[in-house]
Amino acid sequence: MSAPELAANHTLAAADQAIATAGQAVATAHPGNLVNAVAAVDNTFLLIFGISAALLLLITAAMIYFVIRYDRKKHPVAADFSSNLWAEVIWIVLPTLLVLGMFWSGWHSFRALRDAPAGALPIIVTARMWSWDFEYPNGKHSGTLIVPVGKAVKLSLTSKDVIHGFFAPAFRLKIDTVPGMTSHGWFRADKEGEYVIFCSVYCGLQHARMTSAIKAVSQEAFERFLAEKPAAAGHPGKALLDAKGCLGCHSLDGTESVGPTLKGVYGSTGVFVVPGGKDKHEKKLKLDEAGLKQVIMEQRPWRVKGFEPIMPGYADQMTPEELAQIIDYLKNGDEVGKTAGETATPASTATPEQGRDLAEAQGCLGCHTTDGSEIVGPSFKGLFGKPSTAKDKAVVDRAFVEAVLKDPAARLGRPSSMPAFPDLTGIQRQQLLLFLESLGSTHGKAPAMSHEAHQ
Amino acid sequence: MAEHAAPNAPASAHPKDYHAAKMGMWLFLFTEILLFGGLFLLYASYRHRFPEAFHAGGQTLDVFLGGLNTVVLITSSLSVAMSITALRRGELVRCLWLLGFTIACAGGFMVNKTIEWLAKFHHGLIPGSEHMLALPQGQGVFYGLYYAMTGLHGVHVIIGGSVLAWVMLLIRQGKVTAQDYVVLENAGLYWHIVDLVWIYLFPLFYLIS
Amino acid sequence: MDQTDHPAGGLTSRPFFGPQGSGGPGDKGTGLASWIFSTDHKRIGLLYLGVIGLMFTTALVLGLILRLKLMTPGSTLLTPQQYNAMFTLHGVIMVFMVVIPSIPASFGNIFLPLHIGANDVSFPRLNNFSWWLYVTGMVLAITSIFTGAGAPDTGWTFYVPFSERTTTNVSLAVIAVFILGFSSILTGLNFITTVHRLRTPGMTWRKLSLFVWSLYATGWIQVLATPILGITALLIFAERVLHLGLFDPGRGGDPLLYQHLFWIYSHPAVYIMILPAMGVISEIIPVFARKPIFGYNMIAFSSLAIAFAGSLVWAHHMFTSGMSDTAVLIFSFLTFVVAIPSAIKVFNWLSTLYKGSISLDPPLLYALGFIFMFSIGGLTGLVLGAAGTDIHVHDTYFVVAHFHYVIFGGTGLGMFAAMHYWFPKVFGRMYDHGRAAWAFWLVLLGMNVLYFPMFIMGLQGMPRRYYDYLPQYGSMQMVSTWGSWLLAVGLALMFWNLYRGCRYGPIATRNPWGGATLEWTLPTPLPHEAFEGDPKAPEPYDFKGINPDG
Amino acid sequence: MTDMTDTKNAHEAQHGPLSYRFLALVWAGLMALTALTIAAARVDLGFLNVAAALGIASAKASLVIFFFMHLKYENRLIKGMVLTAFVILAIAIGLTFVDVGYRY
Ligand code: HEA
Ligand code: HEA
Ligand code: HEC
Ligand code: CUA
Ligand SMILES: [Cu+2]
Repeated sequence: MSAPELAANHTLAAADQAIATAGQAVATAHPGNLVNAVAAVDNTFLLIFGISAALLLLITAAMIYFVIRYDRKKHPVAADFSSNLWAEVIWIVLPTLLVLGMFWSGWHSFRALRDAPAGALPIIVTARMWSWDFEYPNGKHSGTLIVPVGKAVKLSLTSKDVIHGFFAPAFRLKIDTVPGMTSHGWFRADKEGEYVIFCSVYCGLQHARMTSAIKAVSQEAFERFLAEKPAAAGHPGKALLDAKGCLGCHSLDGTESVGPTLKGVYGSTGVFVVPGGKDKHEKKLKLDEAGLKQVIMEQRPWRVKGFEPIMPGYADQMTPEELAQIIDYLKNGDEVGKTAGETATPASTATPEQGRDLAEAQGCLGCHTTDGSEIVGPSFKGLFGKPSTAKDKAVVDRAFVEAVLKDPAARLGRPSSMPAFPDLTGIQRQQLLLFLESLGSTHGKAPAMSHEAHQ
Repeated sequence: MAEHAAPNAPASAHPKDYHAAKMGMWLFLFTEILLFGGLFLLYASYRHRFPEAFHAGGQTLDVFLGGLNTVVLITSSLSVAMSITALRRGELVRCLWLLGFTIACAGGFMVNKTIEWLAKFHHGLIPGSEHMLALPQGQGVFYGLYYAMTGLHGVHVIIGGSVLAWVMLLIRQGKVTAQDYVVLENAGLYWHIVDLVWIYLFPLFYLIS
Repeated sequence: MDQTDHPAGGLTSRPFFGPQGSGGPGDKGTGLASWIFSTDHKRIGLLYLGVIGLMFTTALVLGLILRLKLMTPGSTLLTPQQYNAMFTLHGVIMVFMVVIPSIPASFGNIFLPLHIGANDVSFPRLNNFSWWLYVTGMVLAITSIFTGAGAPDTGWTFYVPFSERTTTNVSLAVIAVFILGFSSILTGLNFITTVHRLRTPGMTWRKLSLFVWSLYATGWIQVLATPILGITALLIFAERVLHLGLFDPGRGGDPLLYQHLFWIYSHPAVYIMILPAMGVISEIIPVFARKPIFGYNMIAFSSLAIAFAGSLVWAHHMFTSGMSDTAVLIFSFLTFVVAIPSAIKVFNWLSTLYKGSISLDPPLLYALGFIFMFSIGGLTGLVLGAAGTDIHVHDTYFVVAHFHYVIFGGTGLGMFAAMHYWFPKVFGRMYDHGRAAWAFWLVLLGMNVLYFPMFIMGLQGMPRRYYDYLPQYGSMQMVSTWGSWLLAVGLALMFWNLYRGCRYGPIATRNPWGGATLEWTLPTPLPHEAFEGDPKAPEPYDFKGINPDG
Repeated sequence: MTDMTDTKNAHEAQHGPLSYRFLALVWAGLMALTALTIAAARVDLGFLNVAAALGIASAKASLVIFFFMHLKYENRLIKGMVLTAFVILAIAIGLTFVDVGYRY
């Protein structure tokens, strides 16, 4: 966003606050803005649900009672009255008072969700089909939102293409990301842990898969994370493909999804369609350095044959260095990795710490915890040695994990919401396994029942 | 609310109920007003957002052509109104002439409009074109609205003209007469709405800048 | 059919679905043409009932398939694209082709003129034309599934910029929506004029049945709000085809303005859906309690109040959209204001039951089901109207649950209630009461098992329009799917029972329920020309001296 | 409300056709207002320019509605309906500005 735009936004936000005096009053009633937005929202829920339940009970009970009590057989002649001033006044006034209370409570909690405390950590959120990008004050980017625990975080959200919605249920926070506009929201994670992020606004094919996680970590861990150079593991170009959202549409394993696969794309010849009514024709382009640069960076009207024109131009979001790294990756692949899987890589080159970062970057920790608690999948803690949730109840070992990573549904013998990670390099798999092993192993304990529950 | 009741139409046929026909037409006109209303809503919002761009855009429109079209439409409104008087007085020939004149005005309006649009196209202001894309923020929206609103209005001019032509035919066939003129009246109402919309479009696009 | 061979006896004229003339030259017979070009409001009502029923069944099956897919997480049964297209079609068909026309176009067409003592609507030919528009829109919408680059996949809300970008056949679908809107406008226009012009002498405004009042209020929403839908649909079309760029953020366009336009129509539209159903309930309850409706004035007035205030709350669908906080304040407040007239109606219905003489026949069962389901749906609407809580549950299954409760539990049950109430008058036969009650309980149970878990999932954060979900929602999704099967059984039983009744049921009498409105003074089934001369305006809720036949 | 004045007297006794002369006068008024609005646009009145243009347009619209469209001679019911339609449109635009006006 340009500077003047930013300034305009600020003045408007200020004007808005001034106008919404009602809300201001509430906010100032809590000096230092220690409002706990989640609690405020939950209180409103309780209030409305409480009143509603009482009313529903009353209405239903009355209905049933009347039908039984005044059954035609017992009560052949109906009373003859058709109005009663007092009764009618009561059920105009009473609901009015009730709804006004609900309105006020709702507005109060809304303000709590809106008014970010001063000094909140600013983070820029960019949504795009179908992944999230989080930018920290020092310019670092990531695909999961890492925040320090106990500190308020202020989000400025926008979108590259269509409208998406940033939804973090744990914080009762939901705000649409609209292209060409910046919206705002804030939250504070009071406990360390992982919290899911959904995309709430329908945005096309992979809307349901546009999930990520908020990870609340200690202040120190957060600073360490900020200081870290990106892509500690693997080829930097590959990390970039993830960070820039390419992998939201392109695979690396030869399968076609929204866009063509990037496997072997370097050096191939792309067939493109140049639109333009009657002048529509095809053109071929060799996808070498120059070709790829054009295809990736330009907002081009000509499109790969057979695909939809949805790929954005990246000129304004990618530096030449980043592009060079991506092209290098597409050209050479992860040489180390390619061989590593088969010929035993010296385990010494992989460390559990790297594995942890990887698990985070790949989103594993969005579904699996390290503390024994369960969010989506079984916890990683003490995973090794446990009977698995697979159909055959195999005990978790290295081979099992590798198989699951390759194709969860196949190995588990049932549909799974876990995505496959077929393109992890050998060294990355080593790192992950080391990390998992570092979390200890369980022997002979009861199997985790989570998945059976809803089979 | 009225405490006395509606006169009921005789049960058998469906006799013409003058008031019902009129009321129905007015209700229909409301829908036209609100159809354009949606665009006026957009206009107001965008104008509020991009005052400069709307200013700049407005200056590229030709007040003379717009003004001319205003005169044409107002005059055609007059001739329709007169044609009703003529019909009710039984002056059939005059009525037909007046209607013919109105339709000619509709044609003139469209010719004028076409000239204006073609000139815009000539300047590269074609919806969806590179040139439009390159315009400063807000101006693209201005021209988008210009095309949408004058375009929709143009469609209404064509419909209105056709309806009047059809009514002329009915008058010739004696199906619309000095006693039974509600069809002409309703067609006239429709034509006036077309004029009414233009009365607002003209200052909003050509004058306020 | 000769009048004498109808055993109901005492028939003075032929049933409207029989041949029209006397076999002479002007006889229109009973052929297809005599139906689809008919200007008889009763025939048009049945025509509507037919096509709406067809669309309803289609969309129900789509809903059933959605549930089947959602039974398990992961990409099963449907590809993501198929799922997206399917909920879009389910929504578009249900909203624009089923619930919006439902009661007004079918039973409204048949009984509004009769309730006011008229023999037809003001513009019978326009009435027939509006049916044709409906059919055109329907055909176009269905064509859009099979032509172009695939079925539309935008959701029934057609939000920009997605709807501008997607390559699926959205352009044709929005044109269909435009035409369907036109059809709805013409129905509303016709009803307003009819109520003003064709009331029988003595039929004052305060003697109008509440059904007529509700249709009158609905008519106004149809006339004043639907054009905005029209322009919205045209704009999407123009954006896609002509690239005007009115909503394109790249050129300064504002996608939120699209949402404003869309909801300026589509919120009032939910009252187009519910008001006629409320009218039906206001008819049924007094008849089966044999007691004058309680608070006539308040109910009639609250219909107008809902119609008016309902036009002022549209942006409560946009609390998270990024619109200004001031707008959130005002629209949240106004939303709560609209809840009050609905509350008034519910309490008045209850008071009508109080000290009545109640006979729990199928129509009343469905009506009470309506009150129960609508209360749940409406009360959860309050959760959505409160700004803070809406932020959490917006675009989650909570909303999906809310609107299925109000639409299906409300309008749907209202429609079923109307079907069971007027069935004998329209078809001249009676369905099996026991089976109707069984079907009712199955439907009620099915609906609740189907939709209640959605509230819980929504509170837990399950977003809507997801073809896949996290396993933690698995058990609720599973229960919900079971519910859909229960419901399917219930509905199938209900439809089958009505079908049986229509073919083989016992011949119905003139006034089987003891209703006091004018249609019950007419022969059963209804004759072509209802009234000879102007009937005397009755007191619609005065049951003295009126007893159920038999 | 007098929506139900008897059909007969409603449309017969109401009024005869408007005279050509009168219509021409209305037309002259419209032309004059058109000239006025063009002239007003040439002077820079700042914010008043918008107000003037819309004010004059509304005056013209009233002339068309009341005389050309005979609204003046319709019963109160129709007048009320027309008012309702315009009020609803005004409310829709006005309420949209609760958002638009405070957002940008
Ligand atoms: C028949 C259709 C219908 C009806 C009648 C209603 C009725 C109401 N609706 Fe609903 N609504 C929809 C159909 C309907 N809705 C649909 C389809 C959507 C989703 C659109 C989409 O996004 O796809 C939606 C979404 C929706 C939202 C947006 C949610 C979101 O996306 O975040 C909101 C927010 O305010 C809302 C509120 C309400 C309210 C307050 C009422 C009120 O009118 C309810 C009033 C009723 C009662 C209050 C209950 C009865 C009264 C009593 C039991 C007495 C006691 C009452 C009191 C004390 C108040 N609805
Ligand atoms: C009238 C309105 C209406 C009705 C009745 C229904 C009925 C149903 N709906 Fe519908 N639904 C909507 C309107 C409606 N829906 C709308 C507007 C949306 C939003 C779309 C969007 O997001 O854009 C939606 C979205 C929606 C979703 C959310 C999709 C998502 O967000 O991912 C789901 C998911 O479960 C769903 C399911 C169902 C089910 C299971 C039924 C069940 O009630 C259906 C049960 C099916 C049967 C019971 C079949 C019965 C069979 C027969 C009756 C055959 C017998 C016939 C004869 C003998 C003639 N609907
Ligand atoms: C929103 C989805 C999306 C994202 C995000 C995306 N792409 Fe694409 N990409 C596509 C689609 C669809 C195509 C095919 C149509 C086209 O040419 O635009 C494509 C085509 C390509 C091609 C041409 C492939 C060929 O076989 O000819 C390359 C190379 C490519 N993308 C690389 C990238 C890179 C690198 C990134 C990230 C920096 C990226 N894409 C991000 C959707 C996407
Ligand atoms: Cu992104 Cu839904
Ligand atoms: Cu709403």
